[in-house]
Amino acid sequence: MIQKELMTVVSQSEIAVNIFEMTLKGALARQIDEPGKFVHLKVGEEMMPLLRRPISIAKIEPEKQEFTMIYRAEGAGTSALSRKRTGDLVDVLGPLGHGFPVEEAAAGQTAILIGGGIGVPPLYELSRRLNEKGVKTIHVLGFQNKQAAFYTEQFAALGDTYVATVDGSLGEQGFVTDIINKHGLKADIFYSCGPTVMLKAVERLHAAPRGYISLEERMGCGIGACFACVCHPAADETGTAYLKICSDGPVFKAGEVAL
Amino acid sequence: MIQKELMTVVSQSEIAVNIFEMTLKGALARQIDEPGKFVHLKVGEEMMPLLRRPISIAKIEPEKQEFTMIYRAEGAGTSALSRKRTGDLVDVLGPLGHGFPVEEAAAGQTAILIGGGIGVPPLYELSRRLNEKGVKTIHVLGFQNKQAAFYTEQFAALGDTYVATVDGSLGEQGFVTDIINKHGLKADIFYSCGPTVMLKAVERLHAAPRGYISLEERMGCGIGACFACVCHPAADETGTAYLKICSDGPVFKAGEVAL
Amino acid sequence: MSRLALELPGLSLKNPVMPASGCFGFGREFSQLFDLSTLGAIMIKATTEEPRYGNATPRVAETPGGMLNAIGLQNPGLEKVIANELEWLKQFEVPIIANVAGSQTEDYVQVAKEISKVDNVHALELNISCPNVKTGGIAFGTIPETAKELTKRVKEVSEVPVYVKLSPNVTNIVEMAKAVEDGGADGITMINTLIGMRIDLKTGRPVLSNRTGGLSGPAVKPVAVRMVYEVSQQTNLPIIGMGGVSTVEDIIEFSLAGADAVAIGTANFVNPFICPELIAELDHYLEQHNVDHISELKGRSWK
Amino acid sequence: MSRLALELPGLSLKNPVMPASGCFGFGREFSQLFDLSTLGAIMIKATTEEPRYGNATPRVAETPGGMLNAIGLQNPGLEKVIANELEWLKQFEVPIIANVAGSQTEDYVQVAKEISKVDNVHALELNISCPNVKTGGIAFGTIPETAKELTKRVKEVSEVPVYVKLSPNVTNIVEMAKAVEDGGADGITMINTLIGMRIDLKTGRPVLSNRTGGLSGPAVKPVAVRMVYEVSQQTNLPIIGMGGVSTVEDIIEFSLAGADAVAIGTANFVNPFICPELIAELDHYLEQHNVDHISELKGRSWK
Ligand SMILES: Cc1cc2nc3c(=O)[nH]c(=O)nc-3n(C[C@H](O)[C@H](O)[C@H](O)COP(=O)(O)OP(=O)(O)OC[C@H]3O[C@@H](n4cnc5c(N)ncnc54)[C@H](O)[C@@H]3O)c2cc1C
Ligand SMILES: Cc1cc2nc3c(=O)[nH]c(=O)nc-3n(C[C@H](O)[C@H](O)[C@H](O)COP(=O)(O)OP(=O)(O)OC[C@H]3O[C@@H](n4cnc5c(N)ncnc54)[C@H](O)[C@@H]3O)c2cc1C
Ligand SMILES: Cc1cc2nc3c(=O)[nH]c(=O)nc-3n(C[C@H](O)[C@H](O)[C@H](O)COP(=O)(O)O)c2cc1C
Ligand SMILES: Cc1cc2nc3c(=O)[nH]c(=O)nc-3n(C[C@H](O)[C@H](O)[C@H](O)COP(=O)(O)O)c2cc1C
Ligand code: FES
Ligand code: FES
Repeated sequence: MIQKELMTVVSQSEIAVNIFEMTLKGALARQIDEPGKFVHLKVGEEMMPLLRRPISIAKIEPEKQEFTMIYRAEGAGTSALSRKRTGDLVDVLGPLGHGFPVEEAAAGQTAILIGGGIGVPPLYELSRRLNEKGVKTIHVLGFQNKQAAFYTEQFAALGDTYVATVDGSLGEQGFVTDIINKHGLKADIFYSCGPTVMLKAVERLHAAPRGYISLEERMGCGIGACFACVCHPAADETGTAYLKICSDGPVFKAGEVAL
Repeated sequence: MIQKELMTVVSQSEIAVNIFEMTLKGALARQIDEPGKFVHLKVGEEMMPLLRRPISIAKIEPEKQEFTMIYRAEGAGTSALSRKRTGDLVDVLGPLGHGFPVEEAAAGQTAILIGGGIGVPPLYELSRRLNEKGVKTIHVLGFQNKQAAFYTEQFAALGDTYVATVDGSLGEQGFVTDIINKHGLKADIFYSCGPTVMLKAVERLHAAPRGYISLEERMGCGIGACFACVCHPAADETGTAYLKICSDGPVFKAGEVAL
Repeated sequence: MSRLALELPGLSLKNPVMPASGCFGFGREFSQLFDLSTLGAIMIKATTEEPRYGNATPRVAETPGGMLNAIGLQNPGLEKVIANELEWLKQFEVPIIANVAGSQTEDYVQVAKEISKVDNVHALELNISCPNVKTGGIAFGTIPETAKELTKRVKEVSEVPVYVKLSPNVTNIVEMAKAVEDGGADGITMINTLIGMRIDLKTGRPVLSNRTGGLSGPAVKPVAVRMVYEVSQQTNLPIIGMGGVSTVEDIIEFSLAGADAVAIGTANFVNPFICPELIAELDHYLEQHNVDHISELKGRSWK
Repeated sequence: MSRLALELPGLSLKNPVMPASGCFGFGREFSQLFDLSTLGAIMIKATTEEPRYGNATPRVAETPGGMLNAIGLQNPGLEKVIANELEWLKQFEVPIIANVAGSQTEDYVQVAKEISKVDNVHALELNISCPNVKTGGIAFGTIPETAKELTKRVKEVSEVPVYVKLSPNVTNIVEMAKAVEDGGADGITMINTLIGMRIDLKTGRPVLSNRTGGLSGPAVKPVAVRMVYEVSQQTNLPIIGMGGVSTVEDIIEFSLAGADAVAIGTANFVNPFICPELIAELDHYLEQHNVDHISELKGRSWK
């Protein structure tokens, strides 16, 4: 059930340069049933910034009524969010969208999780769930550089973890796809989140016979009503078919969407 | 010298229903040389509220680099101001305008200070200055009711103090002018601040041969550049003469302005 | 007796609050959040004869106190809107105002004719003011004579009252209002969005792929209020006002300006529960202020 | 070489930042805060032939992300502006752009003729777009043919280049720009304020005594950027852009849209030190972004 709740900041810390980890508490956390879903945040009561900001859920702890997000402080909204302190309130709408289907990987199979930059966070809860189920996970995480990297140890605790940085300052130099090629990584299923160029390259790679990708787009409502966030399905004879990233996605089957 | 400074909230408390007393600290406080001047406050860094808010200075403590304001939390700006806590910063522009001339009252003379509602605050510093100088002060303070009244004891410590409330719940029932008439109060000079209807009545009263009044108007710049806050001088043959309340005032000689 | 219920041509409104077209889809998403029957009415997303994909993304951008959108009238087309969306909406006790769009007169006439036959469509809203489509659209909304002609043609075929939605991107809004009144309009809805733009400093290009977009939200409210104020004094048509409504005070302001009812657009994105919340608050506000009926406030600013 | 200095008709600007007319008086108040010679230019308050008191107060009201004003062209009249204000301004090394207003053509011509003779007046800004005066004013700014004629007449008598200030309250801003270009304008300044209104809920009446007022500030920036973007592509005139500028990013945005320089209005009220602050920041921004000269950015959004 989609809820709107003023949730309480339990903790907030800068875990990499301009990258923040924030944990929120409230009944809404119990509603999040799947990794890869997102919340839509109103930062501040003011009219500036006016619109909500979509942020993925990185970790869910329903028993504590908490969930954690990881985000980059960039523009007005995320910068304001980064100034929140423990005890402050945040207006949260969620959980929204369709997440990564854990049920598509069977116990004993191998899943490769490929994340780029600020696309890495939702893969963390996904990996936890897969491991819980007995799916072996391989993680390939790409960052700009060492300063922008985060959660590499947390992922390493869950499975083999490869890190790629554009400048080689952490892990191996190159893109996530370079790493996958170099090491010849293969799996039964892939899950990926990151910039569209990366997702495109990942789809072409065939590191697994099938997979799921999570997309981003500028949003209005976040619930499927305003048509701000549409994309074209790959198969569309008429040219008028569409998928809404906020409500049909943000996670789609690889190949389903024209990237 | 007009300055713009991020001043620190030293204290803030609700001293009557919706009436707040706030003390700010910073170098700017040293620049305030006269009671009756005001500051122009930007509440919050956001664009809402966009404009500054003019608030009078109620008490100056230059040696501590502090000054105090008393204001009513009404609309968006003053309500936001009332939510500030000790240690928070407030963007202050000031000191602005021309204040009450203390030099117009000589030691040994009697001054009557007549304030209405949220016009009372600037009279407090004025009274302190007059008393320092050896001027005897009589205070006539009008409020809506007991709940809205403030600073009556502080004034009483400086001189005879009469309180009028519209509903009679504190002091005597009636308007300030009723009190002055009833008690036949007389002085060498009067100083007044409050709603325009009150100032009009005060001017007609002749409780003193001469006096000064402080006016209010919606402001843009607060420094005399935008012509938002003009009023007509009493003597004006052409109809095009004007006075700016923010920079020529807010304090004018009684009779100078067409009320 | 209710303080909020009112009758407008074709519409028995439980209350004067309804979501604005394009900001509520066809109601499906919001139906998961609250009972749509609580709404005064629903203005559904613009419907065109053929399905439309609309513009490329990005389609929205944020601005100070407002937002820009360039959706481009995306919709599944007349046939599907009737078969799927309007049919589905029949489960709710709420009148539908169908927002009708097109590129040329014939398109409008065709959509109006068919959609006005549907049971729960109690009024049409002629969208002659969408700034985000290349052909037609806005032209209808900026030339009085053209707007009048179109209104006339649609009135000829419509089985329900016709409201015309005015564009604020004109020199003289009163002239436009009078033209559609002459054309036989039963009511006016106003305002649609102002044309605006934002440029991305990183790329140096417009943020929206359509380059320009429609500005909405609190930022435009003063323009909307002014236009309602002017038009309500110069025509006899009922007005559904909109543009930046996000609080109960905004509803009162539109009402004082001369609106009979209000529609809520952008605020649905900020708070998807805004419509039912404001309906409840409005009732409370009127009670507190001893107003027996919302219509008492209409046009008080100039009466 | 300076990244900021540029030449426009009549104007040698140290930098492309100047206070907008009506938001800086004649500079006296701001001269107590900073050295006026740091400014690119100063657009002084509108000057009319006779002294004008303007509208009754309240003259300003706040709106979401913006403000309304209805000053009504208050000024001490041509004679005093020349004798007192312009004379006083001569102590600063800064070109003055004189904002010229009137009710009929002859008024404009008379003011333009006299004020353009003053040494430090390097350009005129024809204010054909003030929404706050009953007679004339806005009409000149909304009818292309009228605007063109007025521009022509003023050009005949002016001893300095003439910039025409466009009103955003029109259906077609490009048509207006082209008309004044045809009339011989040397440049365009844009935008003046949008017409708006606020109603006081307590009294039920408009907040401004003039009822309507001009909307300015960040709220209108998307409209201003869009209009600069359109006009800069369709005319050859230099453009001084304005409307909501309050950060260095806003200056870049106007520049990318097609403005040569920018003027700052409302932001002076929020922060009276904004002009010198933005000039310093702009220099820094261009350096950081390896831009050799601000003019490189002009119109990049459409080039
Ligand atoms: C489904 C989804 C999940 C996301 N998850 C995360 C996450 O876990 N961590 C994280 O750091 N970021 C995430 N993002 C991106 C994040 O939403 C943007 O970085 C953020 O909205 C930027 O806001 P701002 O105030 O910093 O920037 P501003 O530039 O002030 O934003 C202005 C407007 O543009 C929109 N916008 C700007 N950039 C983006 C973007 N990349 N995607 C969508 N809208 C954008 C904003 O929402 C806002 O409406 C996600 C985006 C989507 C769509
Ligand atoms: C010289 C001067 C001194 C003042 N001193 C005090 C004081 O010491 N204590 C105090 O409580 N109040 C004082 N006021 C009044 C105070 O400025 C207003 O109450 C305040 O601006 C209202 O802001 P708001 O955000 O609460 O209301 P809003 O309604 O949100 O204000 C909207 C706009 O209207 C303006 N406005 C609204 N009411 C007034 C008003 N009465 N006068 C001027 N502008 C107004 C605001 O400044 C703002 O621009 C003074 C006003 C002036 C001109
Ligand atoms: C995302 C979005 C889509 C819109 N789509 C339509 C539409 O299809 N038809 C229409 O007439 N108006 C459309 N509008 C305009 C709104 O109905 C409304 O007139 C406008 O947004 C002003 O109201 P607001 O400030 O409350 O949003 C749209 C507005 C937005 C923000
Ligand atoms: C208080 C005020 C007074 C103004 N007076 C004038 C004027 O006399 N002449 C003029 O051409 N424009 C005048 N303007 C318009 C501004 O010059 C400017 O075009 C407009 O405010 C948009 O810029 P901004 O958003 O930066 O304020 C005035 C604006 C304000 C806010
Ligand atoms: S953001 Fe509104 S439909 Fe996706
Ligand atoms: S507020 Fe600008 S002149 Fe007084």
